[in-house]
Amino acid sequence: MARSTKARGQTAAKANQPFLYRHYTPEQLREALRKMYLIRRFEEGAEESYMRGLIHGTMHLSIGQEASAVGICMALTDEDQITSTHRGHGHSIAKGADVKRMFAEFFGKTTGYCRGRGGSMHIADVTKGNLGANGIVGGGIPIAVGAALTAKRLGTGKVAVSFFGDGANNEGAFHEALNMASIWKLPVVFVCENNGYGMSTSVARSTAVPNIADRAAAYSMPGVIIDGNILSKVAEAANEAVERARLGQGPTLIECKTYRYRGHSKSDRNRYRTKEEIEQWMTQHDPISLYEAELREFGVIDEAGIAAIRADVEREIAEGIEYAKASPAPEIADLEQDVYTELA
Amino acid sequence: MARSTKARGQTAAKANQPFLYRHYTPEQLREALRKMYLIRRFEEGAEESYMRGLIHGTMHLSIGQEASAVGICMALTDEDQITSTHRGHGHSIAKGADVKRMFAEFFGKTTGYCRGRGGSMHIADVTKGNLGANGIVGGGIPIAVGAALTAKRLGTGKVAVSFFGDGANNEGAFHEALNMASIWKLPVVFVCENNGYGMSTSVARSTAVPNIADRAAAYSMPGVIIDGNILSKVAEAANEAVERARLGQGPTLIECKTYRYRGHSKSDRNRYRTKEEIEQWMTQHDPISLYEAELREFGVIDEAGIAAIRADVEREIAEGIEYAKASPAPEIADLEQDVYTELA
Amino acid sequence: MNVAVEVKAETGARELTYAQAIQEAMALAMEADERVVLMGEDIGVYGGAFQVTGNLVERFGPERVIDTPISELGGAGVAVGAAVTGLRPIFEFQFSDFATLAMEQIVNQAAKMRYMLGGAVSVPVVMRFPAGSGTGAAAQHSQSLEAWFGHVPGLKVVQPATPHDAKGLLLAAVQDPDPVMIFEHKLLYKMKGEVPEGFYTVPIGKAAVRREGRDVTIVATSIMVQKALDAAATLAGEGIDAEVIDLRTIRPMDRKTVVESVKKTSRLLCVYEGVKTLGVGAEISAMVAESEAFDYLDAPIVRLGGAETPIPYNPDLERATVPQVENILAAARDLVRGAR
Amino acid sequence: MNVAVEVKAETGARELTYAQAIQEAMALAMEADERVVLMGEDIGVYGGAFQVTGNLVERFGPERVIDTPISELGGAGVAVGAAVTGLRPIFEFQFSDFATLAMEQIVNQAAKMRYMLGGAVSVPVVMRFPAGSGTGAAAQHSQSLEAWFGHVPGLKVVQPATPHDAKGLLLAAVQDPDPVMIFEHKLLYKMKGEVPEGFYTVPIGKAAVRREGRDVTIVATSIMVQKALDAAATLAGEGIDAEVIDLRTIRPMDRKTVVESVKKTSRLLCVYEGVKTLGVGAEISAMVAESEAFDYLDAPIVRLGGAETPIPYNPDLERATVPQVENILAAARDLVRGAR
Ligand SMILES: Cc1ncc(C[n+]2csc(CCOP(=O)(O)OP(=O)(O)O)c2C)c(N)n1
Ligand SMILES: Cc1ncc(C[n+]2csc(CCOP(=O)(O)OP(=O)(O)O)c2C)c(N)n1
Ligand SMILES: [Mg+2]
Ligand SMILES: [Mg+2]
Repeated sequence: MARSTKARGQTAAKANQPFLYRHYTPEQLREALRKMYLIRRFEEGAEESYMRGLIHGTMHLSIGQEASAVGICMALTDEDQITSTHRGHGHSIAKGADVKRMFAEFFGKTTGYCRGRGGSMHIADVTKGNLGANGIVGGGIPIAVGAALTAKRLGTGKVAVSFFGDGANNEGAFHEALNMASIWKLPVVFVCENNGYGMSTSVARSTAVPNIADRAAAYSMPGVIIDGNILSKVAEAANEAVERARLGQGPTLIECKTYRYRGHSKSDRNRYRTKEEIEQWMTQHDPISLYEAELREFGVIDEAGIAAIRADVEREIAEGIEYAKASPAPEIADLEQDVYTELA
Repeated sequence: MARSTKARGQTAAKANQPFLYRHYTPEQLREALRKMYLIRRFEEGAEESYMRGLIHGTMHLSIGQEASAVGICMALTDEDQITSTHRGHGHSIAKGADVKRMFAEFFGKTTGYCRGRGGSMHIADVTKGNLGANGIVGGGIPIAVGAALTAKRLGTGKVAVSFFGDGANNEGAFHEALNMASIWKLPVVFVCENNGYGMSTSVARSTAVPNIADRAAAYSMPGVIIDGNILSKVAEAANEAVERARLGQGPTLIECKTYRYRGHSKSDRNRYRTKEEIEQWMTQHDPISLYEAELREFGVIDEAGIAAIRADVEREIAEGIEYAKASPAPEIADLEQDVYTELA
Repeated sequence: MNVAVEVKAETGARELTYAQAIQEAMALAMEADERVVLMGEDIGVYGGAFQVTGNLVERFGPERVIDTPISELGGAGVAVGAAVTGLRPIFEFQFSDFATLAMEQIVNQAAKMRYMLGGAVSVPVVMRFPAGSGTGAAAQHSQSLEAWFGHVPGLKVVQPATPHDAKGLLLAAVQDPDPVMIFEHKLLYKMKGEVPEGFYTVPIGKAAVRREGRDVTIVATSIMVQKALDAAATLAGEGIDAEVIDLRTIRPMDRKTVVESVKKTSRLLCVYEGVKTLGVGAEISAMVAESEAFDYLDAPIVRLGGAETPIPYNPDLERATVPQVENILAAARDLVRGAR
Repeated sequence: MNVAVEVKAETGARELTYAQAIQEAMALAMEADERVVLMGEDIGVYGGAFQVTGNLVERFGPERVIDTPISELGGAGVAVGAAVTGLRPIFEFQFSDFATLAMEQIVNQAAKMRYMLGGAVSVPVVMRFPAGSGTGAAAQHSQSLEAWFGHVPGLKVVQPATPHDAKGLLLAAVQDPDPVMIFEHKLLYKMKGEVPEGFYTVPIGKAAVRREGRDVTIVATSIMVQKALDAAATLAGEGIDAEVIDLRTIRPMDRKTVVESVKKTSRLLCVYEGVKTLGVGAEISAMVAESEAFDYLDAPIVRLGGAETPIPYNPDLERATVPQVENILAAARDLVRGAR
């Protein structure tokens, strides 16, 4: 959702509020909550459909990480572009995708965003600037830099955002891409969603620095570490970095500290972390609960409002699943379609 | 050449001298000078042979960078291992290779270190711990980390050194290798020979930090920047890093600031730098002249000693070239030999 | 010790899965030789993405079962460097698709180092690649890229099709002084089969005739071997006697076994999962077409390979992308009955 | 605009080198479309390792002739991302060997993105690969890896053999909406030939019959085309009338032209520089062996490819590694005279 200019010239009282509440309208703030719910319920719905055999393959759920996806994308317009990861459902929804077409994709249907060719790991919505999830850890990072090169070269004013995990920061692609973005001062924001683990391997066991953002200095760009479960902090950091990018001042590396509740994928037995650790995050530091509490505190929403949003989201999810179920499967005859662009 | 323990308990007068002169015997110091000469004259000899059509292909000369090769290898034993680069003649000689067999290799003869299969870009002498030059920028960095893993795993006490250029620091392999070396605390020293350019591209245009060693922090290892044309500084930094590695304290990144006098390879037209810049380095900051002056100052050598070394080197080079010329060429029938190990 | 022949274990064979067989081979190799180490992503406490390393980290410790960061190029390079200097690493790629990140170290370094150095070193590294489609993981997690590696002198490339061979080829690979690439089909990991206890090797470079027959030679690789055998059983009921060869090694290819078979049957069908064009079947076909078996051929050489498309997500599309038993049946019938 | 036919320029043709022809094509493309940018290592003031970009940076500025750091994976990925979002990058690898560092972006991203996204994007990136041996640069700077790329659906792969085609295929590639890989042989850069002025394209996917003949079909690629023509001239004096086909495109391969030729000549010889096993010739052979031309074949299909070894440094060894005119002569004579 685009930055609201309206939201700027507000009453003096607002001046004491956190950035988020000064910068966005109440509608936008409520919409952010709705998106966080939508992501969570979408993933729960997908998980359930998977259990019931309606979805095959595997999937990587971002439940617990919703604030990062939504907070970052709040700073973006529909024209701005993102590259996402194997854990990309949240980014997709935050960037404006329709859950109907996402479910349809997961169900392998022609109405899906990828016409059933991509599935969860390649979910994309190019019309909303989502260039796609990626099955290759780190694969999307240079691609986002390429999008930023296009923006700079053609003067489109667009900003590119690359989401990636803590594990991805040890890939050569991370290093090469951040270096190029910096020397060419490209309008790109690197967002590391540090959920503590790359699959089973903790940051401490895989990464020679305590914080991923500590590596920003190696590329002469700002490195910002934030609590990725607090939407207002994410949105503030995102706005700053996006503005910097849009002004031609170059890239920023934002590290959102967060946590995934579910296993890495559908085949994870969680042997590398404790139940207590998971419980602790779920009960003490859930991004939706935290945001909801804040919204209540600042009087942006009340119980009824929350209930309405929840009901709305439930309906949207149910409709999405129905739509997916009812959609047609691809024709085998079309198997080789879209390998190449058909020439007129 | 191995560290001399004799050189330690010297007279008190020595205590005020720089590390090099405290740590090494006069013979060792003179041998270092001889090696620097040998490298330079070897490369001049190779260049001349190339011009005369005796050597084909291309070659990358390190003339002007001799202090870095020699200073680093002074801290190593014959058992310690190095990986080198396309610009690897100096490393090879510094690590103890015989110029006879190096010339023979360049001449494509069976008596060469690689039996005529490798040439300049793959010069190696495994018996002296040189695992080889490398045609792939950055290719040797992970290999050195692997050598260090072997050393640690088998408890051999060996240290591995990886030489690479400033250009190589933007390869993903650099990033991945340094990270692994650090998290596993491996006995490896990374030596960046920063000669200001990767082919035609200056560090400023290719690298987002002013010094390569600034990136050491991204791997939680010491980053040491030294004047790579001053042998005593190189040797001191090398000894410290090697000791650290041998004690199990992990890797170090040493950046030697230096300069190459010749073009990148035989096909360089030097359009990316000025004659003045080259002249300046050659006349004001030549590593051999600087070291020679130091040796004289500390009374380690006199004119006659220098002349004797020079004559000795001349003879060795001339003999090397003769040996190479007289050596037999490989048989075509042996073309596919050594692709695989022959099983007994 | 380099065992060139298939050693039959004294002890009787048990049923193991393909994954268990590989794990057993790794454990035996590690017990026998402390230079053997395992490297890869999440091969420690997680047990590997496909549970192939399982609980080996408990038995051998994290110093020998080494979880790497997500750094395929660097990790492969470390394995190469370790191999050259005295370890015997078995490096697991989490999916064979990620080999695309490490081709530099595999192809420019591991494969060529011995040659470039005139024989001064050997590179005894083993790399394991879980490969193939059928898991719904789509285009970037389902490729069969073994043909690339088969094109590279200096590498040896094997594709075990049974639990027995998975163990025996891995043990042969660990003993081999040169780099050996092992392509394991993900759908085979749960396949059960007889696996002798103890140490034995299956020779690299030798194909296996899985079924003798007179009418048509079917050369298959990896998971296609079982499909070919299933097809052959059906064909037998129709009076078509198919010989099924399990190629087992892609490089060096067992020319003799294939050529002799075609001289007998006069017909050749190549079945493989990789993309048809420039896939393994292209080499099998070309090898026969330039051999003395050419004069015995009674029909064109037919290849059944993967479709000319990335692997799609939708399961029906995915299935249609690679050869199935019905495709083998149809091709074999056409070949023998002369429809083409 | 997608020109499917070979447009003959009005203006007369001049002699240009292969490298000049490529440079002219890039200049034309950049003049015509400001979305076209060049990327690569040392392509700016240095003019490219082989002087192919020459002084283009002076004409078009460093914003459009972009020197990248030594970062092949990242650089290729930036080119892919730029292509998806609106630029038309022409990315130069300094040596094709370094593609080993970028296979991930080329194969997992560029080749598959359109498919994985169900047709929602195109990836109009062009990548140029100076390839081949003969320069004394040894094993890591001399490879011919085009077969790998030919195995990848989603890519188009061309190998121009003349200055004319180098220009025309590059212009076709820049206009193509899909990723096109161009393999340029380093020894061809100085080859001179007629090159029309102005804009024209050579269609991707069409082979060219360079010499008509009745006795044997020689399908050659890249630098082998001229060697095949030289051999054909000698063979003509011996009463052997060879047809020489320049394959030009590896993927999609021009099946029809090759098959028709073999139906006429009944003999096929494939000549290519890449390693013989699983090289381009394997596909040519297999394609013919499964085609209707099979029944016309009077002799085995012979492949002359690179030796099964890395490229050695010594020039005599290096020469012996790849097919030479004398090898083509010997093979063609044997084929036609029935020595085999
Ligand atoms: C190049 C590559 N290597 C390995 C994998 C397998 N893999 C998929 S996700 C993952 C962990 C990624 O960790 P992180 O980047 O922290 O993201 P997270 O899963 O925690 O969101 C791994 C190892 C892959 N998909 N791509
Ligand atoms: C992976 C790879 N990319 C590009 C090249 C071509 N190349 C050879 S040397 C070189 C410059 C290397 O610069 P640097 O690392 O600074 O070493 P220097 O030549 O200055 O010693 C380049 C681009 C290569 N050999 N390998
Ligand atoms: Mg993570
Ligand atoms: Mg340099």
